[in-house]
Parts: sequence; structure tokens; C-alpha cells
Amino acid sequence: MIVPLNHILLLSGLLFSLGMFCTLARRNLIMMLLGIEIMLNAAAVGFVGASLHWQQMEGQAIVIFILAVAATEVSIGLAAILVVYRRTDSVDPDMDAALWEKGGSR
Amino acid sequence: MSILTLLFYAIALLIVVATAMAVTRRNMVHAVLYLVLSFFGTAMLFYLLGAPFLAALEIIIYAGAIMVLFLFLIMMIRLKTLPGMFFPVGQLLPAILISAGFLVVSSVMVGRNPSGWAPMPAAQASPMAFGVYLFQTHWLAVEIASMLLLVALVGAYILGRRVRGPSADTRKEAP
Amino acid sequence: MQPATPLPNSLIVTAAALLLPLLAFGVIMLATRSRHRLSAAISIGAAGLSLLAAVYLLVQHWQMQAPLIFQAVWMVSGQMTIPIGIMLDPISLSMFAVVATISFLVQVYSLGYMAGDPGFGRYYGCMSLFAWAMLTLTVSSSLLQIYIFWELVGLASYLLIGFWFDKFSASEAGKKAFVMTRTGDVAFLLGLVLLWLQLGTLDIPVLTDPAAVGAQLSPGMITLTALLIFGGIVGKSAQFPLLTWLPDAMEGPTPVSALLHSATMVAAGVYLFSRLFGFFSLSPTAMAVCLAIGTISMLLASTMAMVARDIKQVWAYSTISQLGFMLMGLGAGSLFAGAFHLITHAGFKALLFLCAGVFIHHCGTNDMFEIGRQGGRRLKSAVVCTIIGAGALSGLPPLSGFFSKEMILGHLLDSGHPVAFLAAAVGAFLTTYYSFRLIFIILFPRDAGDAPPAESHDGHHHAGGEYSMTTVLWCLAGVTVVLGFFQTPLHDFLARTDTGVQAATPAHHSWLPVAACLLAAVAILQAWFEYGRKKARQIGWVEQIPFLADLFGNRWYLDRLYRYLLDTLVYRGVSRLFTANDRRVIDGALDGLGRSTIGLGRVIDWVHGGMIQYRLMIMVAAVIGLILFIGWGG
Amino acid sequence: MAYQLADFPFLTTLLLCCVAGLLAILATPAKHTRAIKIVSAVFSGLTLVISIYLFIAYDQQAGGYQFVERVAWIPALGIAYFNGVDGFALPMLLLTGIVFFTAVLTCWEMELRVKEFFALIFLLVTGVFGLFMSLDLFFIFVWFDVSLFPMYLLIAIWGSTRKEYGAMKLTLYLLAGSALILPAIVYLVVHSGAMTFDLLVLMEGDRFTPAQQRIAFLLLYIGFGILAGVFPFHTWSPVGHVAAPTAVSMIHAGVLMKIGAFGILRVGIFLCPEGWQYWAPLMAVLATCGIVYGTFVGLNQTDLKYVIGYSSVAHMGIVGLGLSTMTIDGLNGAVFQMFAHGIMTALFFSSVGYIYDRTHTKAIAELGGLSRIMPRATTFFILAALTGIGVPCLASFWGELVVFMSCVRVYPVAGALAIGALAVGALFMLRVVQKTCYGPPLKKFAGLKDITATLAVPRIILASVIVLFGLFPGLLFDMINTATMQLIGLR
Repeated sequence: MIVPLNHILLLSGLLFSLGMFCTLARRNLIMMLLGIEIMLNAAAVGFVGASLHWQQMEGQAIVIFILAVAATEVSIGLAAILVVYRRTDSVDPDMDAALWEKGGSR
Repeated sequence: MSILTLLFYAIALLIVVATAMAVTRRNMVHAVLYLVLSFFGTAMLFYLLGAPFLAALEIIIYAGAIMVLFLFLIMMIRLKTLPGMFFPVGQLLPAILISAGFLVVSSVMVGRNPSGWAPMPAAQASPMAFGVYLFQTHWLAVEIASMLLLVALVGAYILGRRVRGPSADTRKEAP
Repeated sequence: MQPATPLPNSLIVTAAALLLPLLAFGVIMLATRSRHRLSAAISIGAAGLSLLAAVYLLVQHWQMQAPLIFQAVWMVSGQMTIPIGIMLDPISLSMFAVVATISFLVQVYSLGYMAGDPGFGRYYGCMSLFAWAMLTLTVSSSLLQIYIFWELVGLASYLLIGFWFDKFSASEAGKKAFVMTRTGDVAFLLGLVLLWLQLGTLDIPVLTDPAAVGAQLSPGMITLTALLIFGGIVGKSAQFPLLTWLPDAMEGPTPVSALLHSATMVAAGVYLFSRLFGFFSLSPTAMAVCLAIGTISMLLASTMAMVARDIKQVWAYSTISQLGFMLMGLGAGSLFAGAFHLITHAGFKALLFLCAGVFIHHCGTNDMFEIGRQGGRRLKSAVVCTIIGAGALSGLPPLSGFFSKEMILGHLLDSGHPVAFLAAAVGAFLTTYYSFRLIFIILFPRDAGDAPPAESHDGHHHAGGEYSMTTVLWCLAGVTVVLGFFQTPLHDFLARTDTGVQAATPAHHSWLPVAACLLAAVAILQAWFEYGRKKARQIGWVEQIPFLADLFGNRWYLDRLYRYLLDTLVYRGVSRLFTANDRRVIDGALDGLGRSTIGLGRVIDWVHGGMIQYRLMIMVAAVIGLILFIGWGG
Repeated sequence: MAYQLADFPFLTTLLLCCVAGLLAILATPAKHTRAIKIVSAVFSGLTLVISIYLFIAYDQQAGGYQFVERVAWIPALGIAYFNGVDGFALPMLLLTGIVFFTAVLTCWEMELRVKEFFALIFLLVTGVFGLFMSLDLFFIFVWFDVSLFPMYLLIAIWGSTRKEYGAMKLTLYLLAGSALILPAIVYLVVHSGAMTFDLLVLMEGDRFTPAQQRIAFLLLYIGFGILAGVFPFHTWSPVGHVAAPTAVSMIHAGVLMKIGAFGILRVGIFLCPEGWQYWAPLMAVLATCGIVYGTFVGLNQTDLKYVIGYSSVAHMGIVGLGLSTMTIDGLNGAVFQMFAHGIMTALFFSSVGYIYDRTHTKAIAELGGLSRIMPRATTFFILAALTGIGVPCLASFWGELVVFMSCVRVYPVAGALAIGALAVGALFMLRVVQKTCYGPPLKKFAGLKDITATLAVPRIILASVIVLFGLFPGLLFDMINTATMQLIGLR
């Protein structure tokens, strides 16, 4: 006997809100991406727990896809951040028009 | 209170603390390393919950590939500390509020599920059974996921390549 | 609606008499405006034929008993049928004849007076327009038709007063005349619409039928509509309080003043009253108001005439006062007295104006003192005719005015309005006084010299054309002398008008003519004393009292009052208020709306800024809300 | 409702004339301005001929909708290309034909971007013709917008005084109107119980509850009323008139404003008679305000075109007053007044346009004595002013008279006020006439030429129409009456 499902779900929720906090509060694109990873991970935890609870493997299969999506998202996201950094010399998410103008005027 | 239960709480504590540390680090390299720790914990949790294959994948892909990618980027742009305030108050407060709100709401909703309060028996899906299941039932989705990865590969290449031409060069020289 | 029987001859004749001037107007305005002699020939020809038709009709229907009515439907709209028609009865026939006669004579006179004017063709075009409108007005069979042509004569008046539109005063006078009469017409139209709503028809025979009207209208309604219609009369006949446009209207060419602003158009108001005499008689209040307005106008205008120096203005004031006098007669309850005075007045007042025209034409000024100085008395026929006309105006026997005036006085005496009678006597005295004041000023000029001719009031003067002018003068003078003796046949003729009211036979006051003559004689003597005799200083007793002279000279300050009211209330008051409302409130609100839209855009622009985290926050908050909604709702 | 299908698609031909004219203009090279003008005149003349033919060929005994054409377009939504004319539409078609033709002739001397100008005018008029003949709500809305959009360009490019502001204001206003009309139309169609935009089908039976009618009518009244210059949504009209070039002012005041009133009648009153009844007092109040207000504000204006713009507000108020009486006479008078006012303002703007072209000013204070210098041109101006005053024997007198007569019956106070405004109206028009035409001729204008024969033609046409219908109002009233009797009799 391990823990009840709800405990796993609560853990998942806690992780998710930490990731959300990271995404919302950090003024840094990289950290935002990091937060998104945390949230995806939290979801994966929830799915694995649910898979155990119902003794079904769909939950684990979903996690495979979450991993695929996470990998995709990070690779594209980081590439995009790189572009932004090259243009604006910063990774501040406050992409004001003026900031863009600075680098993108030419 | 079996040993597995204790193990679960220990791992959960590890994950939460590591994640919290990662979220609040000013230095991004530190943050990434804490997150790697958190992912190791998660991998253990997966194993505990009967998904050894996923545990392996978690370490290989999340802790291994993705986090390394982050480290690459951080080193590439050589940006150690951020300009401006670390946590602007105007942003921190709503962020905390929303996150906490989410936590409360999700907890309450989880708590309202009575069937979830029964402790679960331990079980394990062997990697072979999982593989057979995956490729029998979800082979199309797996193919689509692979296509997705391919697209991501191409996209990342296109985005990441340096723009050629005078504009990029002059811009680089300007500051 | 079309009668099955062939149309009677007289209707065809009338229709032809009506349409000819219209045709002339159209032809002149469209084709021959620049060809002066041809235009004049067409217009005079049309007027002459109308006159012949009028004479034919008078002769034909001298013994008529029932009115001859022809109506055709002009326009149908739902429940509303607007007919157009001809109604021949004694009163319309006699007015028709008067209008046709004066109109023809004045047009002939204008040949000389207007000769050489660049707008000669246009002048005759407008005259034809007026002749058409006025002739049709007189024989209209329904009140609505009267209103339509009433407006059209107003239009002709506007065009003719402003004939010399280069002059500011002329165009201003035209505008004033149109707007002031229009003010009265607003009441007229309102009354007419009310009547139509109550009766369902505006045919004059129905309106003058006391039984029909009394059955469908409450007495209050009758009084209300009668007063409203009377408003139109007040405007058109320049009665108090809308009297100030008429003196200004003298800016028009003198023949125009003779035709429109003394003999016919302004008399249309009085004509309308006599036309609807049966209707007005149903409301004692309306009759009393009519009497009162007539009295006030007569006295006011007479006092104004006492200090006027402009010869045409004198006759204009005199016209107002005589029209008031006619209304007094009608208000006192005698249709014939009013109508008869209307006819005789048309003759002698036209005569007076045309004589004034001769003076002005020769001396190039309107100022009577100046005319006297320039030798106005050498214009023999004009002087003689003026004396004849003034005699008629003063009611001297045996001229036509004597008979008609005496009738009205008699009726006033009988009607039990001693105040009105006294006022009429005072009015008659003043009339005689100012008429002979004018004559003596012209006949016995002080410091006569060969002063250079002053700036012509009419803006031109050409010698020549005397022949047509003097002929007309003598014709009218003849009419003035003779017409009085036709009182009895005219009375018999007019008495057959179906007014629905029992005609009152006046008691004969043998002392009245004598008293009236004595009064006139006293007035003439006073005028002689002040203006005629060798030592007279030619300053009237009124002019020696500065207060009265100011009051009378400024038209009792009525004009200033209206001007002031118009300026403060209309232009600076309501109009400016509304304009400000338009600019500030309505447009301001809209521009404010525009500005606030832009402001809102700024706000949204800020939200749309590059800061993705805010957007994320909102998104997440929305998701949480959604979860709450679904979790708790479901 | 019964209608007669056409043997020959005259109405489509009429529309095609405009479209063909548009294409022909587009096909002509821009530098051949004279050819473009001739092409425009020919095609607009054709539309005039067809509209006159329709007016004459309409069988007044039979009444109803004639020359009907019907082709299903989107059957699933019940949208059809459905045209037909009745006693309301025909006078409007005639009006459009006359104003269109004369407007084209009026800008004979124009030289700036001629091709684009005429092309836009043709586009605009296509919309107007389409709206007047359409019996399908969807198409009515489409035509409505087709006729609005060219206005913006026409004013913003070829206009004068504050043209961008005027164009923008006008466009925004009218779009706001159209934003009210669309929901109302959709609302009606959705609640009709039959999936159709067919006006005649929607009219049958009692499809809408009184509450629904009230909502829809109010939306339609305000939406179309904005275009009809209903107080207090009128301020776009003077500004737009002032800014617009002559021909556009003519079409705008002469025809476009009528679209608004026609829309209220065709959509609002036809479909929501009970809503009409409910809101009629409001209509009467607003219309009376418009009359009194327009007259008084007009007194204070310094710009010639503003004066006419406000007179339009007042005259359209009379139309609104007629519509609000809910009587046969009121409707007749309103439609007649729409026609008369259209012709009158067209003449007005056309004369003012001539004066402006020659003197290069619209400020009343700077003008004067023009009657001596250009007698023919000012004669047209004075004639238009007299028509505006409501002098008998000129067309708009009859419209006003009939409206007043029916109005005093229903709303005595409103009627009395409107009649009272007549006197001020006279003051207001004659003041302008006096200031511009009368007085001594000014030296600075001494060399100006009077109107030439070519340019006089459109004004003569307009003036003769005014006099014709002023002398024989029955020609028009009989026509309108067929439709009114049917409308009122039906309900």
C-alpha cells in the first residue's frame, strides 16, 4: 500500500503552482520556459499517479507524449529566446514595442 | 504506514524543496541544477509509482537532454544576472496570488474526490508490457509525436541560425 | 366630380381670365424677359383680356341669385381631397373686377413709369404673376385654395418690393414683408387645418353656412379658428400688431405700391374677412377682436401719417388706417359697408399712389417738401387728381369715399360701440388733416428754388411716357368721382351674396353726413392754417410736441421692438443657443466619444503591450475562474 | 402578398446600367476626361429614362409590387435576389434617376481625378438604386452599405472645408447606423419563425410579438434615422454637406438622406407596425425638434452650405413628422416631401456649387449682389430657396401641407410648432438669398460669367421638376397613394 491518489495529485498541484509562479513572476524568458517545464512535469506526475490508481497504462502513455511535447517546446522556445536575445540584447519578457524598435528598426 | 509511503513523502519533500529552490534562484545555472535535482526526484517517484520505463526516460530526456539544453543556452548568452529588480512587486503579488489561488482551487477540487482517499496498492508496469501496449494501441500518436520532434528540429535550426547580410552585421557592430 | 353638363360660358371665361396672366408670366419669364416692349405687350394684353372678361362676367351675372361654383379635384391623398375651383358670387365678382381694372390700369401706367428700367421684362413678369395669383384668389372656391394663392401674392409682393434688389433697403423690405405676413399666415394655416379637421372640407359655401358650421363646431372652436384665420388677415392687411412691413414695402416701384400695397393685395385680408363674413359672424369674440384691431390700427397708422415726410409713406399709413377702417365696418356687422369701402378705396388709393408716382417720377424724390420745392404743383393733372383722391379719402361729397365712409360711420354708430365710433371720427379727422397737409405742402412750397434734384428714391428718373400715366390718372379719377353714385345698385348686388347672415339695414342718420363733412372741413382748415396760408411755418402741431413727434415718427417704436425681439430672442437667443447646443453638446458629446474611444484604445494598447506575463496571468486567472465555474456549477 | 412578375427585367437592367457605366468608366483611359464625362452622362441618362419609364408604366389600378424579379441566391438562408417596386419605391427611383443625371451634368467642368470620381459616384448610385428596389432584407442591408462606402472617398478626396473631419464623421455616423440595422434585421429574421429574408413573407401574418416589434423598430428607426438626419443624430449632415463636392452633396442630400427615411418606412414600418405605433410619439417629438432646431440653427450659420445642410435637417424633420402620424395622409405627405426635398436640395447644392466654383467662397458675409452678375444662376438659387420656404406651386409645399394637416389631427402641438417654424424658415431662407444674391454687385465678382447653357441644363431639369410637381402634385400623390392604401389597409 502506498499513498492515496489524492496525495499524489496534491503534490502535482503544488509543483504546478510553483511552475506557474516561476512563469508568471520571473522577468526572464529562460526562467519562464523553466517554469513551463516544471508545470509539464507536474502534469506528468499526476498522470503516473492516475495510471496507478486505475491500473491502466493510458496514463503512462500520455507521459511519453508529454515528454515529446516538452522536448519540442524547449528546443523551439530556446531557439526563439536566442533570436530575441540577439535582437534586443536581453531576455526580458517585457517585449515593448520600443524595445523591439531598438534592434529591429533596421 | 509502510516503507513505501514514507519513501513517497521523502521524495515528495525533495521534489518540492528542489523545485522551490530552482524557482527562486537568481543565478540561472543554479536554478537549472536544482531543477535537475528535482527531476531526479521525479524519476524516483515514477519508479515508486510503478513506471520504471518512464523513470528512465525522465532522467534521460528531462534531466539529461532538456536541462543540458538550458545550460547551453545560458552559457551561450553569458547572461548571469538580470538587470532590474529580481522580483518586481507589481508582478510578484499577482503571480503569488494567482499561483496560490490555483493551489487552493486544485486542492479543494482534489479533496472533493472521495474515491481518491483510499491508499493504492503498489503495482508495476514492466517496460516490455508498456512498450507492447504503446505500440499496439497508440502507434499512430507515437508517429505523430516523432513528426512533431522532426518539425521542432527543423524549426529550431531555422530560428537559431544566424541571420546573414549586412543588417545583422552592422547591428552587431553598432553597440 | 366633373359635371356632366357642358361648362357654362362664364366659367370658361373666368378660367381663361385666370390662366392668361399665368401664361403671360411663363412666357415672359422663360422667353421674352430681355425683350422689353414685347413682354409689356404680352402682360398688358393678358391683363386687358382679364379685364374684358371681368366686365363680361359682371354684366352677365348682375342679376345672379345663387353663386356659381365649379370644382375639380386637384389632388387626392387618402382621406384628403384638395379641390380647386371657381366660385362666382357678387362679392367675388366685384373684387375680381376691381383687381382686373386696377391691375390693367397700373400696368398701362407702368409703361411710362418703368420705361428704360433694365428689369422691365422681369417687372412685367412679376406683375403677371401677381395678377394671376390675385385674380384666382378672389374667385377661389375653397379656403385652402385661397391660402395657396394668398401665399403666391405674398411671393409676388416679395419679388416686387425687392425689385430694385441692388438697394439693401429694398431687399430688406421685401424680406420683412414676406416674413411678417408669413407670421400671420402661420396662424391662418393652423386655423385652416383645424377647420378642415372639424369640418372635413374647406369649401366656402359650407364655411359660410351657419347651420353646417354650428352643427359641427363648438362655439369655442369657432372663435379659436376664426381668431387664427384673422391672424392671417392681420398679417396680410398690415393691421396691428403686424403693421410695420407696409410702410417699408414702399421701397418697391410706385405702381407696385399702388397695385399691391394699397388697392388689391393688402385688401385681400379684408376681402377674406368679407368672404368668410358668415363664418366670422358666428363668433362675437372674433368680431369684437376685429373691431378692436381695426380701430387700433386705424388710429396708430393715422398718427404715423401726420409726421411722415415721404409722400408714399403717408399713403401707406393711410392704407393701413383705411384697411383698419374697413375691418371696423365689417366688425360692426356690415358686410356691405366694408366691401364697398374696399372697392372705393381701391380706386382712390391707387389714384393717390399713381399721382405720387408722377411726382416722384418728375422730381426724383419722395420727400414732399422737396417735391413742393421742385415745382410739383406744375404737374397739373397729378395735382388735380391728388386733390380728388384726397377728397375721396377724406370723405368729401360727392366723391366715392364720402359714401362708403359715411356708411361705415353709420354702422358703427348703430352697432353700439360708441368708443369705436368716436375713434372712427377722430380717425376721419386725422385722415383729412394729413391728406391736406400733404397737398398744401406740395402746393405752397416754402423757399422754392431750383434746388438740384435730390437722389431719386426710385433710383432712376426718366421723362416721357406721360401720356400713358396721365390717361390712367384721369381714368381712375373718373372712377373715383362716379363710383359713389352706384352705391345702391352695388348694395343690391352685394346683398345677394350668400353670407348666411341677415344683412342689417342701417338706420339713416341724416345728421351724420353733415357732421362728417363739417369734421372734414375743420380738418382742412387746420391743415390750411398750419401748412397752407402764407405765414404758415409748415410745422404741424404734432411736430411741436417732441414726445409725440418721436413716437409717431418712429412708428410707436413697434419696429424697434420687433427688431429688438428678433435680435435678442431669435438671433442671439434661441438660434445661438441651439447652435451652441449643436456645436458643444451634440458634437461635443460625439467628439468626446471619439476621444474616449481613442483613450480606450490607449488602455487596450497598454494591455496589448509586449509583456507576456501579464497576459499569461490573465489567462491563468481566467482558467481558474473557468475551473471554479465548471467545478462548482456542474 | 401577390405581386406581378416582370415580363422584362427592367429593374435589373436599371442596375446593370449603373454597373455597365461603372465598367465603361473604368475601361476608359483616365486622361480622356471628356470621354469619361460623356460615358457617365449617357449611362446616367439611361437610368433616368428607365426610371421614368417605370414610373409611367406602373399600373396604378393594380397596385402592389410590379416589375418583380426573383432569383434564389442562398436558399438555405432564404436570401433571394428579389426586386420589385411599388408606389413608395417608384418616386424614389425617379428621384434617384433625376438627381443622378443632373449631378453628373453638374460636374461637367470637374478636372480632378475625373475617372475615379465618376466611378465612385456610379458605385454609390448602384447601391441607392438597389436599395430602393430590393425586397429582400439581406440585400437591403448590402445595398445600404454599398451606397455608404464611396461617400468617404468622395468627400475625403474631392471635398473642401474640413473634408477629412467631415468624411470621417459622416462615415462613422452612418456605420453606427448600419451597426444598428444589421442586428435588427437578424433579430427579425430569427424571430420570424421562417428562415427567410423575404420582406413580403415576413410581412405576412403576425409574425412578431409587440415586444419584439418595439425592439426591432427602435433599432431600425435610429439606424436608418441617422441617415435621415433625425434629431439629435443630425450633426453629420451639415458637416458632410459642407465638406462634400457639389455633385456629391446633391446625391447625398438629395438621395442618400431619403434612403434613411425610406428604410424606416420599408423595413421598420412594413415589418413592425406595432413597434411603429409604440414609438410614433417619440418620432413626432424628435421630428418636431428637428424642424424647429434645424430652422433656428440655420439662422445663425455663416457658411452657405451649412445653411442648406440645416434646412435639410428641418425638411427631413417634416418627413419624420409625416411618418410619425400613422395616417395615410401623413405617409403620403412624407413620401412626397422626400421626393420634393430631394429635388429641391439637389437644385440648391447645384446652384451653390456654381456660385462656389465661380467666387471660390461659401462664406455668406463675403458674397453679395450676385443677382446682377449671374442672374440665371441666382434665379435657380432663389427658386430653390422659395421651394424650401414652401411657396405654393412649388413641389415641397404639397408635402408640407399634407403632413401638417395630418399632423395637427394626431399631434396638435407638434403640428402647431412645425407650422410656426414656417415663419422662421422663411426668415432663414430669405436672409441667405438677400445676403448672397441681392445688394449692390461687388467689384471683386464683376468679371464672373453667368451660367452657360451646358451647365444650365441640369438646373433647368431640376427646376422644371419642381414646378411640374408643384402644379400637378396629383401625379405623384396618386402613385404614392396606391402603396399607402395597401400598407394601411393591410394592417
